[in-house]
Amino acid sequence: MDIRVAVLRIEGTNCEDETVRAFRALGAYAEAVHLKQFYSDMIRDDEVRSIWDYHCLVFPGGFSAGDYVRAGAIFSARVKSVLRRDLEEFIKEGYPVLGICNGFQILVELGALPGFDEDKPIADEPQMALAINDSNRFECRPTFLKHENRGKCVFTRKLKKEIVMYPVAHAEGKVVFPRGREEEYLERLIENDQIVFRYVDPEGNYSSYPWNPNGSFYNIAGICNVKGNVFGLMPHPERAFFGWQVGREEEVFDGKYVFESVIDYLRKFY
Amino acid sequence: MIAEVYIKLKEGVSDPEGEATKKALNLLGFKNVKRVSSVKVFRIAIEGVSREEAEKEIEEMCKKLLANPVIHDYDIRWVG
Amino acid sequence: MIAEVYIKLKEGVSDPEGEATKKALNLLGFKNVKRVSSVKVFRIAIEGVSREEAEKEIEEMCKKLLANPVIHDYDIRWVG
Amino acid sequence: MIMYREIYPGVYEIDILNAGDEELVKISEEMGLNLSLDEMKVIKEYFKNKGRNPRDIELQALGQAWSEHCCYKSSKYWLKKFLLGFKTDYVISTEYDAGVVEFDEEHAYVVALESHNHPSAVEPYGGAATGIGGILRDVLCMGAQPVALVDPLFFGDLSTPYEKLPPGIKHPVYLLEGVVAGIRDYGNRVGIPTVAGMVFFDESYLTNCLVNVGCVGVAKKDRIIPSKAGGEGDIFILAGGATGRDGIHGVTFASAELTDTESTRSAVQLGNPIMKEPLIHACLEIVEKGLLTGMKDLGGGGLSCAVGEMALAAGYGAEVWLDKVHLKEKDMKPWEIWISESQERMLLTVKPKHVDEVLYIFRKWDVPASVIGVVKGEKVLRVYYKDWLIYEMEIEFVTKGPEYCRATAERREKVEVDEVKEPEDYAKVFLKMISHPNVASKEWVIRQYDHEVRGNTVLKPLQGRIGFETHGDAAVVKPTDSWKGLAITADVNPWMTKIDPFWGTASSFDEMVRNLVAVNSEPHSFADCLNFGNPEKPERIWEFVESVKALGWMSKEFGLPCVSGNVSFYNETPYGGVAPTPTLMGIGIVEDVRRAVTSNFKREGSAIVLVGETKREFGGSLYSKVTGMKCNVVPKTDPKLLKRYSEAMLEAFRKFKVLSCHDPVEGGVAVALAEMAICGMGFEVSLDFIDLFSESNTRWIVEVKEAEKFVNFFKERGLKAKVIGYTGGDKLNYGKFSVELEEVEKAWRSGFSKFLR
Ligand SMILES: Nc1ncnc2c1ncn2[C@@H]1O[C@H](COP(=O)(O)OP(=O)(O)O)[C@@H](O)[C@H]1O
Ligand SMILES: [Mg+2]
Repeated sequence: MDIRVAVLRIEGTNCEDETVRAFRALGAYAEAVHLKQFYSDMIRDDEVRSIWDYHCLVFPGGFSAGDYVRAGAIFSARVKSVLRRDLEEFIKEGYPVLGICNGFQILVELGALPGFDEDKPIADEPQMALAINDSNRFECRPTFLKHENRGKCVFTRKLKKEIVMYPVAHAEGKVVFPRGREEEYLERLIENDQIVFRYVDPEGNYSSYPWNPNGSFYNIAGICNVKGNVFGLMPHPERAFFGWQVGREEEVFDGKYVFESVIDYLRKFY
Repeated sequence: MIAEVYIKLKEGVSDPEGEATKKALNLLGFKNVKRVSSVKVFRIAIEGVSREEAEKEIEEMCKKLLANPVIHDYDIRWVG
Repeated sequence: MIAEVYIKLKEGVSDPEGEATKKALNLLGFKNVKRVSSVKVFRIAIEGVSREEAEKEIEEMCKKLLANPVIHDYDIRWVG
Repeated sequence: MIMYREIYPGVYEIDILNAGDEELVKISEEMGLNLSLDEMKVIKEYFKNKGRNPRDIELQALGQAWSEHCCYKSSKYWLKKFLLGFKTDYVISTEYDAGVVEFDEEHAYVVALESHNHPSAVEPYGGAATGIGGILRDVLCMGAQPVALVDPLFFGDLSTPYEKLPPGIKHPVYLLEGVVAGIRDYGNRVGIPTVAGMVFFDESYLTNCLVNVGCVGVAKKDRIIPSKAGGEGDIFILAGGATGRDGIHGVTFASAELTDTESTRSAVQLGNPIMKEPLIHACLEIVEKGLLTGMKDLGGGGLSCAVGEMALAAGYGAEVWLDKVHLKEKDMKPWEIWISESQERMLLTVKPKHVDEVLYIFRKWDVPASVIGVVKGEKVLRVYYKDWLIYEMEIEFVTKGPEYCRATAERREKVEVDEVKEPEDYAKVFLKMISHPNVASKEWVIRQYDHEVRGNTVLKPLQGRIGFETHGDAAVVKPTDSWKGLAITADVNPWMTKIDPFWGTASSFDEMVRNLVAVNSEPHSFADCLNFGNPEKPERIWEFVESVKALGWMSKEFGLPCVSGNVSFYNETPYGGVAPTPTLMGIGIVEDVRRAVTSNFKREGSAIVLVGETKREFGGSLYSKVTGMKCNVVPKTDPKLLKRYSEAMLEAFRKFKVLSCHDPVEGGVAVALAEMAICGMGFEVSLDFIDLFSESNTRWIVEVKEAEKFVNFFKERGLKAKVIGYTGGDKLNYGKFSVELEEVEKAWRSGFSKFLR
């Protein structure tokens, strides 16, 4: 069966090409789809799409709508207003949804992450925030991530390495939970096996800036929902997919596992 | 009608922008500056509804888009 | 003492943030929103000087760092 | 008395037929035309023959078209004489907004480099952002996908005390932070990686900062779009942002000395990356589907220049309906609409049958677009506003513009001065050099730019061990599916050009070539952005002419074509002019990106080889700068020899296992070695004073395994190379002195960033 992946975009989304490329390199059919293709009546028939045309949705990196107001806020509000029902259904049925960088911000603003409630995969309002980096600057730099998921996340099941290197490039990536409830959130995340990646230094120790590039709580770089099929992370696996992207001689590199895992998951179940 | 919507960080949420601005001001020689916090304001011109309804709509806008309740408080002031 | 410094774009200077926010609000169904402009506010706590001197210092801060008179208007309001 | 008579609402006729000299000058001033008396007289003569007076819109159009910025009136003569015209067989076109060069069978790459100096001096954030916006459009209008941005920047000293700032001048720290933020916020939002650049400090930039921006794009060869109208009957479509009062008189602003930085607002804009980003997608979709015949960006001079140039280039005329243009402000006068420089706009010519499809694509991307005119056979441009014909001039008269060969005056020092001697305390001087802001780590800037978006950046500006990176020489991007790559570098040495514009420019060219070769790429083409002072001053135009001469000479003798360029004059205030700054952007071809070479030392115990010859040349050097020892002996170079060395280096890369390579620039071999070591591997070398600090051209430092064979390889070709030492340890041991790696690293990492937030 052909695995079909939609990489969603609006104005300012700008990592769609390399994200599509990553899926295609592994034999899936992936295409960039403008949000309007899902709902707008000005779109011509041959370009109209439905979310049910796909097995996997990806919110890629970039600056959707300029990241004005807040990173990801406008894209997520637009998704919520036109696609909420479908998307909730999509997640409930177990189809995977991935958010990279700006995509993670969108999933958080959407209320799809941390996604504690399996029956209501999109909360009415955001449960966490990706706030401005402690450095108060946009930073583009390589980061080391420790993979801590015990098997729930469908996007990292094929990942056998303990530490991977994916670069980050963002100004708003600091994980913040509601004040005073951080420990409670953390416990739930750990218990539910929702923590996927944490920033570490080259030796694998949890460390502060620059190894934790934004000041994230508990060094969190990426989490999944309680079901394991919605995954968001600040670092960019699609920028570390091929060896040549990171100065390595190997043909492929750490980023590949994210895409491979989800394709494998889909092949098995659908 | 014009409303100003203030989006502030909640008490206790760190404010790197305010801190960086304070540091820069201190470096420029403004030693009396003890604290800076940054606030985002949207001036919204709204028409064709009563002020009451408008206020309700703006509340909605804050909830749907302008603020994230985990880190923000908001505040609406009518200026025209 | 606490001053709020309002930094707005001058009339006629384009405001991509305001425009993007308006577009998003309209798409979300808030059709009554006719215009949005973005304003930056810094709340500055300043100590050890008289209000008059403080006001002068803040003027200076605006000129040196916070605003650019070519595109911004600024406005100082004491709130505490 | 001058007569202004309203003939249609908002359209005035100006009585120049009865105007004397004084009044002509006054008209030019009152209307902000920035035209000289002689130019005004030519215009008067033209309208006399027509038997009528001009309208405001016509005079405004002439003011735009005849500005230095648009028609290169002071530079054209010299550029033609010395620089242009040399092409290699792989150059596809150089006549439009950006140069187009063959990349492989199927693809071409597109290059553009431009200045955005005056606007950035007045409003650094918006000025720099719109600079990025503009250069992207130059590349886009050729039908190319932008793949990389470059930003060479020049400021006054960061340590300048506030009291020393002339009135109205903004502090270099404020300017630098604003400019970097502007480039960051625009470049990152549109999703084009900023992969290279430079930041240079010199007191001459205190009152005139320079902001140059470059862009490289890639297009399918059979989809390259000319910046000209396709044919009679084609429809003009204006797409993108609405037209407003912003940017009016931008080009005339850029074509005069900057006198007052606060009252020139209309020339300054903020730009809107979130209009640009979908505009790029929409235009490229239209290009891919083959729906247009020509495309041009709206930059300086707005519609007036774009329509005129598109029509003239094709040998046609045009008719434009101004009231069809979508506006930001309702009450704009026709002439304002005509010359507004509002950002984010593109002009397309489209066959009538494709108009609907094109408009649909723009609508899909939420990009406003309107049909605003039609291409005509007769070489006349007519502009209508509602039903009134308000503009009618021969296109050639307007768009060609005047050309001057201005008087020059040499200012080169005739007597050689060389007071340079060995330092008393080597280590102390060396640490000063390594922490000088021109040399120190630019990480603060580089990391704020997304230099990896699009996922194709192979060699990044920071290289080596993660968390401890050093500077690279050129960035390498992989723009297509093949293994072929493009190396990109930006270079100029203003300290050298200041002393001797000829040899300084030649040295800058040499440095550009060295950087391309150092990463294992074959130098392929270059673009230039010539930033100079007021060309009406004989000494300034002399500097310009010397620089252009040197560029032309190096280009032809080396065999590297200049495919695109830009001239920015009037970088001058009453406090002085800028050091002559011919910024160069070099492009190299990397046969296989997996074989690109980085600059950091890789292995303990490898041999370090210095390729090339070091002479006593301290003019404009960092050593003479930090010690205050005078020297005006600027390094010389020989393009033929540079070519031989470059070819030998590239052959050596194929033959030998080269672990790392870097070229000595400011601070000579001493500083270059330190940069290679900074990721965490020291070395031991033995060098004399000249070898350490002189800045002679045509040299590289190479880390290799088979040192002897490598050195012999050069000797066999009559070229120089010698082993100067070995890698290893945690000291930088130069023989004459030795410093701890850690201390050097600290000095290098903080030398620049300590001034910034
Ligand atoms: N403004 C900038 N923007 C992006 N990259 C920059 C900037 N300034 C410097 N760099 C990068 O830092 C590195 C070192 O720059 P520089 O010291 O000028 O190199 P070189 O002297 O070898 O030409 C290069 O990779 C360059 O592209
Ligand atoms: Mg170099």
